[in-house]
Amino acid sequence: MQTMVQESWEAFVNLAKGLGITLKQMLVKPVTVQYPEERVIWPDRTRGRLVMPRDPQTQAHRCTACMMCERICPNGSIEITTRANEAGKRILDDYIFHLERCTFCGLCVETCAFDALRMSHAHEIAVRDRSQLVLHLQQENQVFNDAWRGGLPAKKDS
Amino acid sequence: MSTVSLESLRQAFPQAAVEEAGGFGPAVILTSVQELPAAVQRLQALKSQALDVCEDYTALEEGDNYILVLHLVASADVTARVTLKAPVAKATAEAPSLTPWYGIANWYEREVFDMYGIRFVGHPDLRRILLPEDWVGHPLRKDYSDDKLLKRPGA
Amino acid sequence: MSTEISSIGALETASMNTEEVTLNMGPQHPSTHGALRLILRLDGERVVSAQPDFGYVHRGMEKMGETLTYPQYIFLSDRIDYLASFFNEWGYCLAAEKLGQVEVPRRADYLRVIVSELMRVTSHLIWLGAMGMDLGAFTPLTYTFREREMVLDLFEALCGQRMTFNYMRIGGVSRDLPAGFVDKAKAFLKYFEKMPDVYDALLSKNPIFIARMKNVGTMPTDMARSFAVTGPNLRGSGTALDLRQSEPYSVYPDFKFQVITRPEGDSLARYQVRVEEMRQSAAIIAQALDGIPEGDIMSKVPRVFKPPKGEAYARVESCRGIQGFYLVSDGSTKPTRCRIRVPSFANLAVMPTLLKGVHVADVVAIMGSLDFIVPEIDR
Amino acid sequence: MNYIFDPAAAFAWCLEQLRTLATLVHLPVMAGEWVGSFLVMIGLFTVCSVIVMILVYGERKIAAHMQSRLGPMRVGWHGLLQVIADVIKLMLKESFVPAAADNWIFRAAPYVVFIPGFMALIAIPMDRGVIPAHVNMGLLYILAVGTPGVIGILMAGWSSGNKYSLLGGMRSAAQMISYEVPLVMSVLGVIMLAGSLDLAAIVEAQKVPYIIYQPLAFIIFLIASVAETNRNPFDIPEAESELTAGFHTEYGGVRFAYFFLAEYVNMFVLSAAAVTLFLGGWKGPFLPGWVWYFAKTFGILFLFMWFRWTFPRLRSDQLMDLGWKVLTPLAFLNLIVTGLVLVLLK
Repeated sequence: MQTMVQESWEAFVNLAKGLGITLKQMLVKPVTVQYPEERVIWPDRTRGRLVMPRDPQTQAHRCTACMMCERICPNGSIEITTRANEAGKRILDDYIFHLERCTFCGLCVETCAFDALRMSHAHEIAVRDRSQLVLHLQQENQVFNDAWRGGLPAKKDS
Repeated sequence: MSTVSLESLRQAFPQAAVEEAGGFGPAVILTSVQELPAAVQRLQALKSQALDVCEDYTALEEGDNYILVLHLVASADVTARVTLKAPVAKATAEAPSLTPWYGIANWYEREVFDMYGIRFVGHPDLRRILLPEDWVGHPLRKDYSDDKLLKRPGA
Repeated sequence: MSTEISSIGALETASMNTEEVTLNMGPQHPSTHGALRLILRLDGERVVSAQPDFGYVHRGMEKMGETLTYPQYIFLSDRIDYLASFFNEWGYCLAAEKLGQVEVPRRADYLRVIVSELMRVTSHLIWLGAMGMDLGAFTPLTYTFREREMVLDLFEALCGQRMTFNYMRIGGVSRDLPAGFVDKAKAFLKYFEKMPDVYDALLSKNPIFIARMKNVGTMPTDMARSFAVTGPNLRGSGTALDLRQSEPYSVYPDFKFQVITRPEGDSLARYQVRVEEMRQSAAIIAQALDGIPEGDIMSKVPRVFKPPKGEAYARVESCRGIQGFYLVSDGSTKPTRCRIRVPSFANLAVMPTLLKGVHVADVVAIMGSLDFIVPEIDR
Repeated sequence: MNYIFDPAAAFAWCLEQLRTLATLVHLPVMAGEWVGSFLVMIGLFTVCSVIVMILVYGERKIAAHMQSRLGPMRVGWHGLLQVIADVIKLMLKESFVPAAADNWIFRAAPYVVFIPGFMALIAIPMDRGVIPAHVNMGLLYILAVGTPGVIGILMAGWSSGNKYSLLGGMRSAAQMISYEVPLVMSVLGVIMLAGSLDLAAIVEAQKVPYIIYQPLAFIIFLIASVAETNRNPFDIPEAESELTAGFHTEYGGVRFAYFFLAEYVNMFVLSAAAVTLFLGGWKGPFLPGWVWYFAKTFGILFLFMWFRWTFPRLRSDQLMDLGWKVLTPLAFLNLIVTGLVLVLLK
């Protein structure tokens, strides 16, 4: 009888403790971030969509069409076509990036020996049509700078 | 550290090839598929280190054979481990079921059947487990082909 | 229900026409945690037999392992068990390193331990919240997710992603710690220290919760062994099998921690093991953060990784049990066989046995306490 | 005249105006009364809907803040219009009947669940003299009228043609029948103290709130009413994680809205009953009676919500155990002690 009363009392106390926690939580500011208006700051290394950064002055990209990224990509989301330039050297013709197949693993950036690729912070990349997901990176002539969606993360460790 | 010694295994399996292995346990026991249940029985009877846990049961393909690969562990002594291998001829693709010895063998054998098409004789409920019932073929066989599935885009 | 009532029921069923009902639980059901289908035969509220049906998320991971090169597969291994990505990566890398006899620098090993233990904490947090939700307590879920987000922030700062990290490499890790990581991680640990008390008050000590979990789904040790159950489920049945201690891989011998076991084997025991394990993991992380050695994070690995002919089976203690990778190499850049031994497969295999004769309401309690991830089972 | 402090007078005045209006348009005086009753009903339904809207919004906000979330924030200031948006959405939705359903029972069930709750509401005094319908056996009336709701749930569970619904309906029936007993038993002590079944008289009889004399009965009443309204920790009939949504799995649109309405109206009725029986009804210093009445009722409703967002759910057999093996004997004990004390004091 005594243990029963004691157990019931303990159960009651523990129930009350749980109630106390939820009540206390009501007085604390919620952690919700109201997304489109409020935004979190992405860390430097956040991997968003692939971009080919260009030199702000010369507008030149650094891709030499060595095909390493195409070879390492596990999903085949990179397709590179090449042509010979006037000097007969192989240069980049078209850098086709299939965003719909990309898993943002970042192997292409890691394997690039010429620092020609970066994963930007761009994450709002929904489009209305699948064909818009096939991108030609060498044709994008925006100069990526810090003003553009949180800037371009450094490749090497900060 | 007390693992199953090679000598004791060689004594227990006079006919089977017992080789030292760097991989999983101290030894790989190669036995014929007919003797598989007997081998398992003997391994389970090893004193104090009865290998009674079937940690993994799978198969692989090598030449004309599928090889059943069992990774066995002793429940009393986790360092006691053995890899058990038994080749199954591709032509017959039949093996005795180990369901009486290991509870988990039921599902593992279903998986091997699903992926390699090896039929386990004596299995109570040999159905596909991961793939749909009406799937054609056994995908982990090297000669399995399904253009739609295996073509890597861009590659 | 009491015995008197059920005996009256038995009397009446003699004259009444009763039948068993087949209840199809899933593949879309709130508490099957993914696309798992349970075919339940019910006698009233009692389960007569349960037959899991899965494979809805089968992606052919083992087949893909044969078509991807060793470094390429790591990103995919993240997706085997998406709540324990680091363990999958680690297991795969360990197996590949064994094949190619690659040494891992100590610093890289420390980083691996830190992220993996953090991963264990997040995985257990999700499980804890989901467990509460299965039993009708929705609030703990939001709390545990709040804490998990903090860890994911750490992961994102480290490797740029929140769930599919692609962080480890054969022979090390891809990125060194970012500035401020250690402090942030320590701040999290400090914050996390008092959280288990909150969960205790909401769940562990709540009499309703205890009533729902105690003596439900009791799994004796020999049953667990027969089904090759590993991880917290096995430790809840009284067996102290934890690869981190019984055969330490990587740098685990450096750390002091306890292997938590409970002898009862019921859902409550499995629950308690996991809650305690979170504390132990926090202890390991704290030790590792203090002891990170200087040095490289990658050893010299050829750009084209071609291990010699042979095979390797490597296992890690993931949050759900023993995660094993069995790789067979023929000397080329791709393995000829990539077998993934997933803990959830075995943990689910025991379920039909556990579910015999329990209440429908207990099905979710048992399922929750076994903590399986369906995509991991399906691979 | 201060109608805020004396809504009874306001009520009487309105009725008087209606009578006058009736005579003006050469109708019998009784017609005024009929129109009056009709208007009272419409008014009560409106009050009912408004209360439910407040409750739904309140519950969502309370739940959210207990869970470190914000809850509805988009529609209107801090999501105030969210409920209205939801109601419009529910009304515009197609309300279909599943092919396997028992058509007419399926259609009728939501109303069978809702009407008893609504009917019980009319007998509860909101202020001195403000009772939509003064029934002199009011307590008996609300207990009796509140019960048939379970039939509706059973109908919904049966007719949906869904096994989850059926399980939910069966559980619900078992649960509600079991918890009627302690509920009624706990009220008996109050009746003995007040010596009346008239709710207004019970309130008037409370010099101090009866919770002081009958704390055990109050707790039993509270627990039983949580169970009666099928709310967590006793929400096994609609247990989301096992039975998806129990008896209203197959419902959508307006019919679902009625289930929703019924749940909250029932909650309100039982809270109002608890306030009337144990907390002194409309009585309270300074403020007008109806303010006290609503304040106390919403206080109890907050308790309901607080429980729901804190506790896990019991299993059906444990629920039965609690009802029959704990609450019912305790209620009997309370009854005996109350009786003995009353006899001894006499």
